[in-house]
Amino acid sequence: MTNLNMAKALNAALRSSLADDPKVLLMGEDIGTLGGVFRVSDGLAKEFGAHRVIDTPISESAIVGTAIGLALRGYRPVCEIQFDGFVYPAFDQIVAHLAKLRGRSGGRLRVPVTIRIPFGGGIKAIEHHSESNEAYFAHTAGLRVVVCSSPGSAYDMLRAAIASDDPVIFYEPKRLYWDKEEVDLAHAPLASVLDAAVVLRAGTDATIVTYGPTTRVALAAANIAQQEGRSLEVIDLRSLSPIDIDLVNASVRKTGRAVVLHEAPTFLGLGAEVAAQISHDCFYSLQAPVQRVGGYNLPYPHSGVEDEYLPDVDRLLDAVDRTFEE
Amino acid sequence: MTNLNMAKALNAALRSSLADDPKVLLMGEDIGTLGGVFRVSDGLAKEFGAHRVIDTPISESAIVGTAIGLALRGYRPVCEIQFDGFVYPAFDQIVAHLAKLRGRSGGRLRVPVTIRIPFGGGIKAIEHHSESNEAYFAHTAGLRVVVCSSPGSAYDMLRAAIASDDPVIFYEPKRLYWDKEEVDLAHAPLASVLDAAVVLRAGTDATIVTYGPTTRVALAAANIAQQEGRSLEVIDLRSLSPIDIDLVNASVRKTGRAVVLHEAPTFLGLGAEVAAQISHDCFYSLQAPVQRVGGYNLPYPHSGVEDEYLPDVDRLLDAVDRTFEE
Amino acid sequence: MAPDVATTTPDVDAPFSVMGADGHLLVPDTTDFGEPLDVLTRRLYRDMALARRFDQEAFALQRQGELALWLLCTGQEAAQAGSIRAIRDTDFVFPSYREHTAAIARGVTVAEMLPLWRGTAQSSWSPSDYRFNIYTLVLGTQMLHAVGYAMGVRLDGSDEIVMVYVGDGAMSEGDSSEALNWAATMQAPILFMAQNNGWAISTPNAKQFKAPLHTRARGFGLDSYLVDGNDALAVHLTVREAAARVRAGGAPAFVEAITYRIGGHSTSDDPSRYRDDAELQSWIARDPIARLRRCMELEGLADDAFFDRVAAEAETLAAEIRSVCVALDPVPLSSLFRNTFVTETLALQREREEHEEFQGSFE
Amino acid sequence: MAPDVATTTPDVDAPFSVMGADGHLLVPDTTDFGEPLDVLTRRLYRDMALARRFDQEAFALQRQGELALWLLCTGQEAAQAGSIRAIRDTDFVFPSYREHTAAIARGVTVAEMLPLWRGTAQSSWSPSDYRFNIYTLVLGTQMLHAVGYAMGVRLDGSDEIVMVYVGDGAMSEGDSSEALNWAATMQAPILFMAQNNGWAISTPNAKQFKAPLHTRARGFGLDSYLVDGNDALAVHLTVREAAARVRAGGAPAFVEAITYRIGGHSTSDDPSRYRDDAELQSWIARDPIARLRRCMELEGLADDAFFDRVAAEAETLAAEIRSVCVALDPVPLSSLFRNTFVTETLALQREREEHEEFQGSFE
Ligand SMILES: Cc1ncc(C[n+]2csc(CCOP(=O)(O)OP(=O)(O)O)c2C)c(N)n1
Ligand SMILES: Cc1ncc(C[n+]2csc(CCOP(=O)(O)OP(=O)(O)O)c2C)c(N)n1
Ligand SMILES: [Mg+2]
Ligand SMILES: [Mg+2]
Repeated sequence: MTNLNMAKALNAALRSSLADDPKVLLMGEDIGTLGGVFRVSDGLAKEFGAHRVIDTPISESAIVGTAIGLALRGYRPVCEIQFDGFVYPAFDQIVAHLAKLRGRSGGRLRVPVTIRIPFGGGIKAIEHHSESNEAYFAHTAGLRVVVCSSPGSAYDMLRAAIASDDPVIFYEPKRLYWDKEEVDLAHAPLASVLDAAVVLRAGTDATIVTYGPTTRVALAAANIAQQEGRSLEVIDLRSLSPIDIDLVNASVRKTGRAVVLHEAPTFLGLGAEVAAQISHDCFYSLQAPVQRVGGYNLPYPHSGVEDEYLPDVDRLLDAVDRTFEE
Repeated sequence: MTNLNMAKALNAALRSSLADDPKVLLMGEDIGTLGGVFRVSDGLAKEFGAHRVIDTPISESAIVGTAIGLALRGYRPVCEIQFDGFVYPAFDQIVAHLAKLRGRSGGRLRVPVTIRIPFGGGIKAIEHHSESNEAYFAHTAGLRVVVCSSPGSAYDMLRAAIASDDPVIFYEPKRLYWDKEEVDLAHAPLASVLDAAVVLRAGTDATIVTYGPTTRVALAAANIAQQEGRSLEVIDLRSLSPIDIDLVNASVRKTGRAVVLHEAPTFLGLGAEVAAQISHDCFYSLQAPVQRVGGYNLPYPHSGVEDEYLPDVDRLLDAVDRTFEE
Repeated sequence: MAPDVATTTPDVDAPFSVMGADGHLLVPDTTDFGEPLDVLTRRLYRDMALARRFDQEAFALQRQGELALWLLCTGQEAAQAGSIRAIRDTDFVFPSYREHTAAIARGVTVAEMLPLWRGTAQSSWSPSDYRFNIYTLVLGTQMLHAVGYAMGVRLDGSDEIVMVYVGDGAMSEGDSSEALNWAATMQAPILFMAQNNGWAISTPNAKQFKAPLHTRARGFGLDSYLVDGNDALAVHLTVREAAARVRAGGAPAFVEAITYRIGGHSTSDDPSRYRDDAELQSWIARDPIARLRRCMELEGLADDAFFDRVAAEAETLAAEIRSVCVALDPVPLSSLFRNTFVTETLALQREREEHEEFQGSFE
Repeated sequence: MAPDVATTTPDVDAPFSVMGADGHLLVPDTTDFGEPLDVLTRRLYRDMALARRFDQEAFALQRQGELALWLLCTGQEAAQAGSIRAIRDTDFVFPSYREHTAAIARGVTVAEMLPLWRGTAQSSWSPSDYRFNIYTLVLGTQMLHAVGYAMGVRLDGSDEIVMVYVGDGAMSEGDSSEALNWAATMQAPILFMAQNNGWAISTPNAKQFKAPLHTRARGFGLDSYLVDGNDALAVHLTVREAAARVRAGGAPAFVEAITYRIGGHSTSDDPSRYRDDAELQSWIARDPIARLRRCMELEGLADDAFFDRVAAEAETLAAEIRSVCVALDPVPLSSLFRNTFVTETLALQREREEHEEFQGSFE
């Protein structure tokens, strides 16, 4: 076990993947010499060479488009999009090509491309640098979309994503980059970590379903609720497409109450799907309407008000309260 | 009143808008000399000149990007994206700029751009020509997203969209282009038609919430259900962002049952939001879980199986039945 | 003193030709075509004649409702045959969507070519079988896939090159420019084969760009060539030369072939709405197949028996096209559930089972 | 005979300069700068000196935690002052995000410039007040907005032109190429002002493109200019000439100014990870402000009193920056609800009211 922050755990996952499989390549803006703006690929260009850790021109569409071509040639590219708000120029290559190529080819082609996206707010960044756009990709058939939430999950999930033969959109919550934890770097890549949600904290009175940056918010809220005598179960979805609804349903059938929490705007955010599925599947177990807590339905604001914009412990607990009202 | 098919009604709306406001411009691929691949802009280049009905190079990002610039200069551009599947190259300009510019500018700038997108399946088209990607834009704060469903609604809504000072994504169901109806071309643009859902058929036993191409499916199903003694209320949402949830809720509180229907894949499709809102707001009125019927969670298939892929009367009625089971 | 100004001068290059309009050779007898001229011209002629017949039959099938759509390559056969035959069979090719001549030359079968257009599948051949990727309908995007593939070729230290087809209209997409820039910057062993057929649906070159395409490519640092696209031999010589330079480690190449889309954009298109009949007629007079045939006859490269044999082969192909086409059934929806991911997800499996059960309830 | 091949030759143009390294004029006395040289150089010097001081103060404020981020334009003042002062005040300008010198020259106030970087708003000036758009952080995208605006100018029959700033790295985005192509094809009255400062964060020109940027622009059909970007007078003459041609109905212009990003990418950047100190030092030696001052002194265009006055003015500005900055409060979230649409939607109104109520519950 090694004590690492999340950025370093991701770095370790990239290093292991590069070492294990000569077909793995990293591509992105400033990922080589600089090691990436968050230093996630720090040292890797030196270790594996500029031909495997490629500093690219500033063209997100080309990063993904050429990664597709490299994948067709037998490579396993891992692309970095520098910030969440800069993935949109690559949108066509992702949704019209990366997501569809396997189906379009009748299963003859595989495109094992991983796209890493540092995402979310809470780091006082300038505009376009704090977005939560996971719902776009989760709505896109043919993509796997996952979000890590700790150094350990980051290591295991990134290893699995790179080893996956399907395209994976891999979200890294920026505000968790500096969180530390003991990580077992001996783990081999395990496909199942890309599918399974995890109960981060067991509870009996209400279920909080969340992922990525807001797992911390949920855990903090659960602590406070505990002191007030309320036992919250916290589920980390990890995979946003597909979602591990069985685990979620089992929890909600037990607790009878659910709140879905994320940073993204609620309107057609992941919470809409989760709430719709829970409301459907647990219709006869729910004691109260499923609540959704998320960013407001606004473009991400200037950082001076982001603490008000982002769902926090207070807003989450308020929503939990609402499931007990009436 | 004039009897027109939907393509001609849209043509009339464009003509009226061009005639009324010299700042209105049309831009798109093949919209001028050819009149558009669906002939929606037929004759308008001749009538208003190539400087107002602009045949553009094939660059969707530039179509939207320059439209933004034209809007900043005081114009009111109406862009055509030739087919649903070709809007993705413009995604960045739409979600990062068009949607956000007003907010980013502190309300100082307005960008009255309308983006027309012929969309959806059912016309035996080749790949990338049958997509329902409305959820991407509906999830994007700062955009209005609307869908017409008949010649009359097409005329009124397109007029209102062009007159709106906000950006509007305007979806035109391709398979309805040739549907005819009496249209009142004397209607002045009315902003409220961009907000309000409409009850297409009143009923008492269950509510079908739908829009665009599947309104016909819903009405056909309601006819059949009627014969079986079941009265379905059919709501045409028309606006997908924002949604007129009050009208929907009023209906569901009355009927106690709801099915949301659209062509797009269900996972994070519009139905997720509508179902989540209904499940929340009508928690104590619902007799059964809200059902969702949509395209399967696959990339749109080859046309030989599209009839199986698209939700039809059978699948809808099956879902209605499920709301009566238990 | 005025500042240094570099005004763009209109490009005055004339496209490179090998045959005159009447088919006579404009180049010396000693020109190296890489193989005997009779062998080469016969191969090219056959490719082109078969493709033309394919087009005619597919067009007819569309009109009879057996195909949903067909995009003709009629008029562009020389640009395609001349190029695909000038690279090695082991060189990987990324077509756009109109490269039927090239596909046939690579051996893609009738049964593999028709499903996309009949709506029975989205693609049917395995790219690795022919080193020829499936068609791409989203304009310009295949340029980036091709550059990526070529980056892989270079990483592998292979002496393959990659060829990618693109149309004049598609060159306006941002992806196309990014591809040119990346190819040059990454030193990718790639040859861009642009078929400038004058039109992008109804949009003529003049509304698509101001400076010629080959000029643009040069501006990105590519080696750039302008060739008469209705002259199969000129295309062949140019691509051979360009491919050799790329293979030898030169800059990526961009070949602009000037040709014409005689057939209109697609079976859904009505080109009379936007183009002159006179223009069409002038290009019909420059038909690349007739031109090559005149050359072969003039130079004694083939006799009537050869042309008769090819004609007969084309008729056989036409019959095959028809019989194969009407027998094509759609790939079932259930296989899409299975093919969307390498391993079907639990969610899709459940959806598929529901779907199959629901479909089954009607049987 | 070999086919016609046009191999790209490396561009050997030297950037146009007006001043030598030591500041002496390289052009004849008779050169027409459009106004007396003392007037022009004093204006440019003042713009540049104020901008430099702005940068220093903002940098300090960031280090003290009063700004979240600052992107310095240090080193690029000549490219910006020389260009913004060479067009008319009525010409609309689209900046990228590092055009502080240009912004100051246009009159944007301190209170309007700082909020974006302090995080108290996303933009604060009204573009119409200064004919200077708000900053755009998504690379290359403003190029298309500018082309669209210029299309509007042309439709209006106005004799304005549009100028848009772009960096060397941003030129790799597909949008940038689409903008060049559209500008040429639409005959838009626009001048692209590219500041090639050698780096895009850690990425040097060599990893960004193969052929020089001005060559690329020429390939799209633009008139293209290469200028010494650390020579305010050379930039000024070049842009003046280019703007006049555009205004007269010429092709759109592309000016590539070779300069250097002395300050690093941003206050978050650590340029020592990727660039040589020797390179930095060589550019510090070519500081555009010192160079212009030497010229002014050599040519007797200003005396010490002038330089002292500007220095004093810069100090006043610095004090203002500090006091304005610390007093800036965030625009409240509630105004975002109101400003997302021209008329707040019912859904947003409800959400805002809930938000306000919830916030109120803590007060
Ligand atoms: C991104 C995108 N936008 C629009 C279209 C619609 N479309 C299909 S073909 C075509 C014209 C293409 O012209 P060109 O590249 O010259 O190829 P050609 O058809 O002449 O072979 C257009 C606009 C598309 N397929 N993809
Ligand atoms: C679409 C997009 N991708 C990536 C970024 C992140 N980014 C910000 S500045 C920058 C470098 C830009 O370099 P250049 O255009 O040369 O401008 P400079 O910073 O040198 O002035 C990058 C990669 C961005 N802002 N937008
Ligand atoms: Mg063409
Ligand atoms: Mg730069």
